[in-house]
Amino acid sequence: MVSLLATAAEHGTETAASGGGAMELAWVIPVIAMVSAALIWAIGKRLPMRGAEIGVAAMIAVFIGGLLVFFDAIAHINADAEWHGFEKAVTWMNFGPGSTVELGYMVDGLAAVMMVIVGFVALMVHIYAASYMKGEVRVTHFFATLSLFTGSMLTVVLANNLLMMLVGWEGMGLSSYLLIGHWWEKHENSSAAIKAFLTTRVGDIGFMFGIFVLFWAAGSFNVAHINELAADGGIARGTLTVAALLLFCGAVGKSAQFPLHTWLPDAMAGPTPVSALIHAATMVVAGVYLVARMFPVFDNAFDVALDVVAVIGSITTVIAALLALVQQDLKRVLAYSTISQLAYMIAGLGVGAYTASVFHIWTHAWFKALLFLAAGSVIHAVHSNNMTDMGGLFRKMPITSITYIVGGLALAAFPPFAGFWSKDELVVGAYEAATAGSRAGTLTLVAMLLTAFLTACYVARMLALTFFGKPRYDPEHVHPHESPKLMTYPLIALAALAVAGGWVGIPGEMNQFGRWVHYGDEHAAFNPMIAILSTGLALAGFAAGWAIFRMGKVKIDVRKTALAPFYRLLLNRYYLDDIYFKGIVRPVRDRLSAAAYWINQKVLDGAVNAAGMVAVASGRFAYRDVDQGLIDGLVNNLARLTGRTGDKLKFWQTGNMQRYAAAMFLGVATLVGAFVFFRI
Amino acid sequence: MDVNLTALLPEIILAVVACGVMTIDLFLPKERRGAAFMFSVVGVLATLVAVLNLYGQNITTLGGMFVVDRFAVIFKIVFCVAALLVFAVSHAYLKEDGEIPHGEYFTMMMFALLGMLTIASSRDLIAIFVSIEMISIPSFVLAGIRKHDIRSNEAALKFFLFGVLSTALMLFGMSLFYGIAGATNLADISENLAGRTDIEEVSLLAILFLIVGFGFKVSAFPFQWWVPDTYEGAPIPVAAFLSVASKTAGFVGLFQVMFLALGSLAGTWRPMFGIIGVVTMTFGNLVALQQKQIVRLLAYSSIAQAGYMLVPLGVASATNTELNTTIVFAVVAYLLVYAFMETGAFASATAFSRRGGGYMVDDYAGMFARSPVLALAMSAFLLSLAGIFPFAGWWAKLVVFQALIEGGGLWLAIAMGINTVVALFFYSAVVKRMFFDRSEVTTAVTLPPVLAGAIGIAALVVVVGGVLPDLFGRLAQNSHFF
Amino acid sequence: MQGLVFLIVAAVSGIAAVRLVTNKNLVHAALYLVVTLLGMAIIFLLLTAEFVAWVQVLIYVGAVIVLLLFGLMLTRAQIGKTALDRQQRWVAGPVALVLFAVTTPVLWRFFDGRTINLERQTGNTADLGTEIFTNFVLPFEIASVLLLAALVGAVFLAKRD
Amino acid sequence: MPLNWVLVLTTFLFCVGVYGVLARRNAVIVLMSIEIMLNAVNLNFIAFNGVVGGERLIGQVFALFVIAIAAAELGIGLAIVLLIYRNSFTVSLDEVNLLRW
Amino acid sequence: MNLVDEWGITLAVFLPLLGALAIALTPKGTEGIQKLLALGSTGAALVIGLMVAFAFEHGEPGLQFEKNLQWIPSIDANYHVGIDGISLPLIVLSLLVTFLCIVYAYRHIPEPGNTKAFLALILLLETGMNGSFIALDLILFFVFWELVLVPMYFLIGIWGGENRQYAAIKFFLYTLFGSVFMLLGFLALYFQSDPHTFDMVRLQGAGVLNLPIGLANLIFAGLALGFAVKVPMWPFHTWLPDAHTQAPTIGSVLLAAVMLKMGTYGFMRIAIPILPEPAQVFAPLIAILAAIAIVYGALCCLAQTNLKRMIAFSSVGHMGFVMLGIATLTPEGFNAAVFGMVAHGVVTGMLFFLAGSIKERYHSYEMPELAGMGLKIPRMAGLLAFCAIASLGLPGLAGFWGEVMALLSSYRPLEGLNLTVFRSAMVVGGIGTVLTAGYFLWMLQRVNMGKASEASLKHRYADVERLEYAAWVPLLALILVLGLYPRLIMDTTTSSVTRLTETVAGERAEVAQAAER
Repeated sequence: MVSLLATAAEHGTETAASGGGAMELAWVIPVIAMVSAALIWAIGKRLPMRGAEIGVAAMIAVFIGGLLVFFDAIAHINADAEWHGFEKAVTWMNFGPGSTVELGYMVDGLAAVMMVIVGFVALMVHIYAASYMKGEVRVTHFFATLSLFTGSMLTVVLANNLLMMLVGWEGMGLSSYLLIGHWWEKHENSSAAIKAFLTTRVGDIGFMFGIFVLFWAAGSFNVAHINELAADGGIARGTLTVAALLLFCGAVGKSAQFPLHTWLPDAMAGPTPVSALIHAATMVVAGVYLVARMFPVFDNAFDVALDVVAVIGSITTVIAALLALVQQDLKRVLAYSTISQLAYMIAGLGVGAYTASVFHIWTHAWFKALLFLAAGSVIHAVHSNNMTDMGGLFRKMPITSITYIVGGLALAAFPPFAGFWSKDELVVGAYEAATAGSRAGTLTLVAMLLTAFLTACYVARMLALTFFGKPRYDPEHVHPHESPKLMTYPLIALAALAVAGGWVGIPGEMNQFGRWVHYGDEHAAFNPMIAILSTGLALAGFAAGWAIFRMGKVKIDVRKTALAPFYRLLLNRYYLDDIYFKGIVRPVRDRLSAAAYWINQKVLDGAVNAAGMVAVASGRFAYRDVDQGLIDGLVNNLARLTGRTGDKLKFWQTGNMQRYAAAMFLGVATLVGAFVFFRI
Repeated sequence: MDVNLTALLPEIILAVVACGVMTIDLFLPKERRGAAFMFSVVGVLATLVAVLNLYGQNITTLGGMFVVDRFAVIFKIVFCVAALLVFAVSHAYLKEDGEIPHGEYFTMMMFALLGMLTIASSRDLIAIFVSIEMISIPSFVLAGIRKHDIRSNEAALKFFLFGVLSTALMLFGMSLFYGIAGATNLADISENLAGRTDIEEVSLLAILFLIVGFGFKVSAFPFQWWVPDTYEGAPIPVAAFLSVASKTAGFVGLFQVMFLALGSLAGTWRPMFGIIGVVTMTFGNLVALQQKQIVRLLAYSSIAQAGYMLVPLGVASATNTELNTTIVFAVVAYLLVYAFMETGAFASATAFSRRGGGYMVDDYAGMFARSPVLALAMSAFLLSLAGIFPFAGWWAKLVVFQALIEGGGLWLAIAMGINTVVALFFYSAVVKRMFFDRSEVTTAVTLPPVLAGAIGIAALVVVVGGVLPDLFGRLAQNSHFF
Repeated sequence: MQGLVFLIVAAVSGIAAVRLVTNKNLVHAALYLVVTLLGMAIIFLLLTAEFVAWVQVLIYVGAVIVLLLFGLMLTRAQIGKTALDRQQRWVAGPVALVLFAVTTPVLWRFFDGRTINLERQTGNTADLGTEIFTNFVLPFEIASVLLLAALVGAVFLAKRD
Repeated sequence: MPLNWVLVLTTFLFCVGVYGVLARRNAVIVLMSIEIMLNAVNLNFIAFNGVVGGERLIGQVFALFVIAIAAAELGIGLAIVLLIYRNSFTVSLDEVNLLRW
Repeated sequence: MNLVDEWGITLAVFLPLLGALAIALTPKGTEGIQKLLALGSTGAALVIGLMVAFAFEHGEPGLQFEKNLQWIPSIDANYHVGIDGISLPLIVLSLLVTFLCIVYAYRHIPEPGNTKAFLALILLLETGMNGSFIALDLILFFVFWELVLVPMYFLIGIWGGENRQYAAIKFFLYTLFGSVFMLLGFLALYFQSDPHTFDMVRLQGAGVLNLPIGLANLIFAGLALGFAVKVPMWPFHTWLPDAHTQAPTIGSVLLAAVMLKMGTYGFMRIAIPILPEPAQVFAPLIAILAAIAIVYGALCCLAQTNLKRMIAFSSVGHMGFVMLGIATLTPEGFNAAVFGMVAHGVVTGMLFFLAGSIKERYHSYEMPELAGMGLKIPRMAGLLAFCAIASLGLPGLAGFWGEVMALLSSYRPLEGLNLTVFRSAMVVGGIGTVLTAGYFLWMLQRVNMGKASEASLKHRYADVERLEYAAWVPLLALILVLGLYPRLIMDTTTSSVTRLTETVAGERAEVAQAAER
């Protein structure tokens, strides 16, 4: 594999700005990951830690490499603001006159940032998993797939053309399928894996068609070339709109946006490190990265493109937040929270807050990975995912609890923590779009503020139910204890970042992030009024949540089942009623989230399952009725018909001579009739 | 009146040998009857040699009555070779059967052969009529040669009655043409008929009567009723002789009359042969699907094959001699290949019907395990009849298709295509039984040397002809006689 | 005058033929055949084909009829009446009628107004002889071998061994 | 004498012969009917000879050959009929239908 | 050396025939020698094939290694052979797959034994297949086309499954029915061509064939019918599932890997270059049928419980992509078709090998009975998963490029072709890929990951043996290499394919592509 790239490299085409230093070797990083995957598959089984060592070593190399590339890129950015990335490619193949596919990589601010995120989180997860997965079945297979995943993610991040990005994209899909279905002995796990793969695959089809439209419009798959053409009007705006919407399908599929979001909660069936790496920090973010990478296409299309992005983002963020409120399973809460935060970023892009949403990717990666890993250690201790079996763990697992609380506060966007800075900028972006008069902007602003409140609320609920209050697990079987050092160190590191990660983007003079990643003008100015408003909402939400779940005695499940038909009625009004905030009363709010969850399970999730059922049913119809019945039946009947006519004709041979002679004359008579008729 | 004896040499030799064998047979003691076979083989070989040295010459004697040209010589060769193969098959059959007298059997065969040699060269209605009778009468005797077997008698009676009736009808046709054209020499007839417009209606009627005679000989529909019963009743070598030699003679006669004499009336008889051809092949194939007895199956398949050979006549044209040449080339090529594959098939059927084998198609089950060589030969002939590549049949069918397409008979070609597919079904059914089914009977069927030789030669010709069809191609190349 | 004679003889032989075919008594049928054949001979004479007429009388009436009678005798056909089969008639009748109805008008239209010229000066047999042995030697030779074959065949089939 | 009269007669005799072959069950009668058909053909030849033959007597030669061959056929026919009679004691064509389908 | 240039491809085609004859002559008892002979002849043919592949100048679009001898002068059909970018990959595929089948056959002779006949028939089959890829004369092509039928008929009929005879005869009659119309087409071409010729190259010359459009369409329809039955295109496909389920393992591998390609190759070598205008008239229809085939094949797979029958229906789907590529009549489309053919050959060939080996162990193809294979024979299950994923078109493996290129090219077919038809076909094809992913993953779930049925629990099954590895490793490697380094095939095919488009659309295509670029 390496030799292939080496031979290809020497007659590669040098394009774009000059490179040098670490960036030159950026392509080595995904190769390391892929090679490590191969190595683990080959010899992993015989190693003491069953292949984990190779994985961790590779991840260390990847992270360091990522950092080097990052610093080199930053150096270039600092050198001249107008530097827009270094690119190197070699022709992978040409499949027609003038249509070539390149095998190349491109590094710019955005890519550098992503390299750091992926590198660091992957390293943390690998270390964490090394101990988490000890004693599990098929560990070698697990680590190999994990490395494969990291390789694919890095390919997507570094790809300089859309087709190579698609290759990485589907590579990620495959590894997520394998990882989710790691414990495939249980049927639900393998079904969840298939559901994840198929739902993302539906999105991928849209992405593929988007690539085709752009390829035929721009004549090549190269991202830089396409963005350039899009920017200076080389491609018609109509085509750009169609292409943008199609690309957005891919994003919706991969980043689990409404309506293709149903697979992410089920994907929690996989081991927690997988959820942490794939379903928090890296893969699900790929959709946002795609939109960011191809932003000129979105920007120069008709406004409807970005409006759709914004609207979808807003809807998803609200629904996901509501659903997170009502979950029993700790990991599902985090899953819905991830969907909600991703929707934040998508909505941010929709209203043009480019730097803010990329900055939110940055911060979200740290605290969400932290939350998942921490949740993993909690579950590992309590041997159950449900919060009903937890409670009062603060004293038992101090490090995990503290880091978890730090992550939670970051998620809820309280000031000093990372979450506050990025979410605040997003709200500012939305506010500016709203003030600029775009209807989607106002909707996004409203959704963001509501979600800020709801997020804080479910964070509070989560913390209350897990770490405080009476312990609800039965003591003989379960005696929670702090996780081993290999699991807690990553938690601490990530907690540090959850706190300090945001500072790199503090508005004002210290702001580096703006310079690293920007589209068009520098950075939205700090708006104190928005900051206060969002923090206030967060505080209110946290207080409400704490009040309800920590103090009051809440029986969550009873109401839901009894009043199901009423909820359905409520639901319909729910959609019609566009006064969103009016009269939020605790019972009403409970019922709304329950209804939302019910919709999600029956309508949306049901839809996906129904699609499966419909496919199988039509398959049976196509096979049994059309294929066997109609076409094959026709063929067999034809054969039987000839057989039967043969049978009848046979009996004309009666054996009596005079009948023959008479038959001869009759035959001649009919033939004469035929001749006269066919006067050919 | 010049009489060029060298032209008549083959016929003379054959007549002398036939009479010789007949008389010697009287004096031979019972057990040394094999001699008749030896003498007749030598006789036919001598005739064949005489014919071969006529190859390439072009002689017309007896006032245009008797002509030796490429067309006649090729068919004389075919007749002699076919006769030799049938002799080889009959030798084994007679030794097995024991009841049939060798002398009469081979004499009658040679008399019939004489009729065929003369019809190939005769260019006169009377000569054709007499030659046809010369073929028919010994065949009636041959069909009924197993005197004590009522099935053979019945076969002979049916064959006789149908034969005589169709000859009478043909004669009526010939008399009408004599009335219309005023001559019996084919060249004169075509001369008189050329350009006459008033004869449209009556010539249609006369042609109809004529077709009855040739239709009977060639086993075309609706004149083929006698074929299945006669082939089943008569001894298998006689059936082979009828299906190969006398059918080819029928075609030769048909060709001479239709192309030489009634060339200008092509417009009228073209549709007749088109329709007769299609109906014949369809009838033959459809009924063959249901046959359980191998000889009856081969009988219906030979009817279908006759259909394939009749169809090209359906695209003949009065004016375009180049098209007619292709048509004659196509049918002559088909006849050449047909002679070998049909004789081979009957020979294999004879071989298998002896001890250990059986007449029914089901008896063929698992034959490959018992006598692989015979099974391979039989499947070679059957697949060749079906027109599958490695065997000569594919080229023969291709050439006929070619003639049809060139003549514009698209619908005829499609009908023939569909028939080929239907035919493949019953040919492969027999092959399937031989190869795929397993049967409890495991005694191998022994092959006497002479019969094995005949089957071997036929199989060799069929396979080599399939791979390098040009052997037949060059022979049939300039066989036209325009 | 020849026309008149022809009509009379034609009518007689026509009726005799019909009687032959529909007659229950086989021997009577054979005798009716004799009448038809003789009628034919007379018509040949009318058409100045004397040699063929004599051959007709000699071979047909002489040899063929005797042969047929022997055939009847040997196959012990009931001298009396034999039941004429019913169902066959309903097929044979229409076929014969249709054939006749189709052929005669066609021939009549085509050969309308043609007359047979009956004045023949030269001797018929002499011309016939030269004709056969100059132009039609080949059929003659084949016919001879044919008769030989038929003879041998018939004897072989019929002899009781 | 007009040719048409002769033609009417020959066609009539021919059709009677055909009727005889198809209708009568006894094989010998069938042979007789065939003889009639052949005679009709002979008459046809003779008549056409008179009309178109000119001085050549091709028609009559043909008639002669027909007569000769008809005799030969009759011989063979009777031999086969005797054979059938001797083996299955019947001459009626209906009963002779062992070979069928 | 000039031996390869002069007689290379002829040797590659007729060596197996010699092998078959040699085997036929060996005495009954000597299986060992027979296997060696088979291995030797196919091996030698493969080596010569590879030498030809290396000696082949990849950039050059025209015909190479041509040979033209007189064969049947009376109907002036002559032995005219040659290869170009399109036929080279197919021949090498055929040689490789047959060689691996012989290796596999060393210890996997199907049930009624009789190795002699079995090996001889396989070699005969190989001759027919290879011959049809190099033939440049219509009659020679027809002859090789038919030569393939007889051995396959016997392979299915004698060594097949339960109702093998029904499947064998159905296969034979179906293909023969198609080939009759194809033959009529050839003959019509022969007579309509100005100097009557069966030669494909001359028929493509300008001015040789000037037919009224009605007749040209009719001829194209005839040819298309013949090839469609072989591809198989929907609705002429019903013989494929039966033939596959009943055929012995090696039979279905050869049938899927190589024989299906004769149909599509026929389109690209004969129908389209000789009759360009009708090709453009029929292109939308072919695209629609291809789209139907993709979705229809996927749907039928969903309804299957028999593993091998499912793989058979998946072939219908994959060949749908190939036909969609051909229907676009663009260089990208043809490239997609050729790559798709080779990829399908390698992947589905492997799938049938696996199905065969699984049957040998579990004695059944029914998926419920195979459940829990992941635990019992993990390595086999791993390979099945690998090939299934390759087959559903995962990027980085062989299956991906063929499908993606076909869909890509159907977005922008040749100038003047109806855009809506092709773009809707593209969308339907996209949906097809999702369904394909669906049924393969459901299959893996039921087979690899299901709960082992008690019947299979009792038995101890050997995992993949060394011999099976020997037969399979080249194919597995090829799946990976083709996925990662598609230039292996693309370089050879691109130039010839561009030339094919030029003949189809005249110079217009080139100008249009360049202008729009």
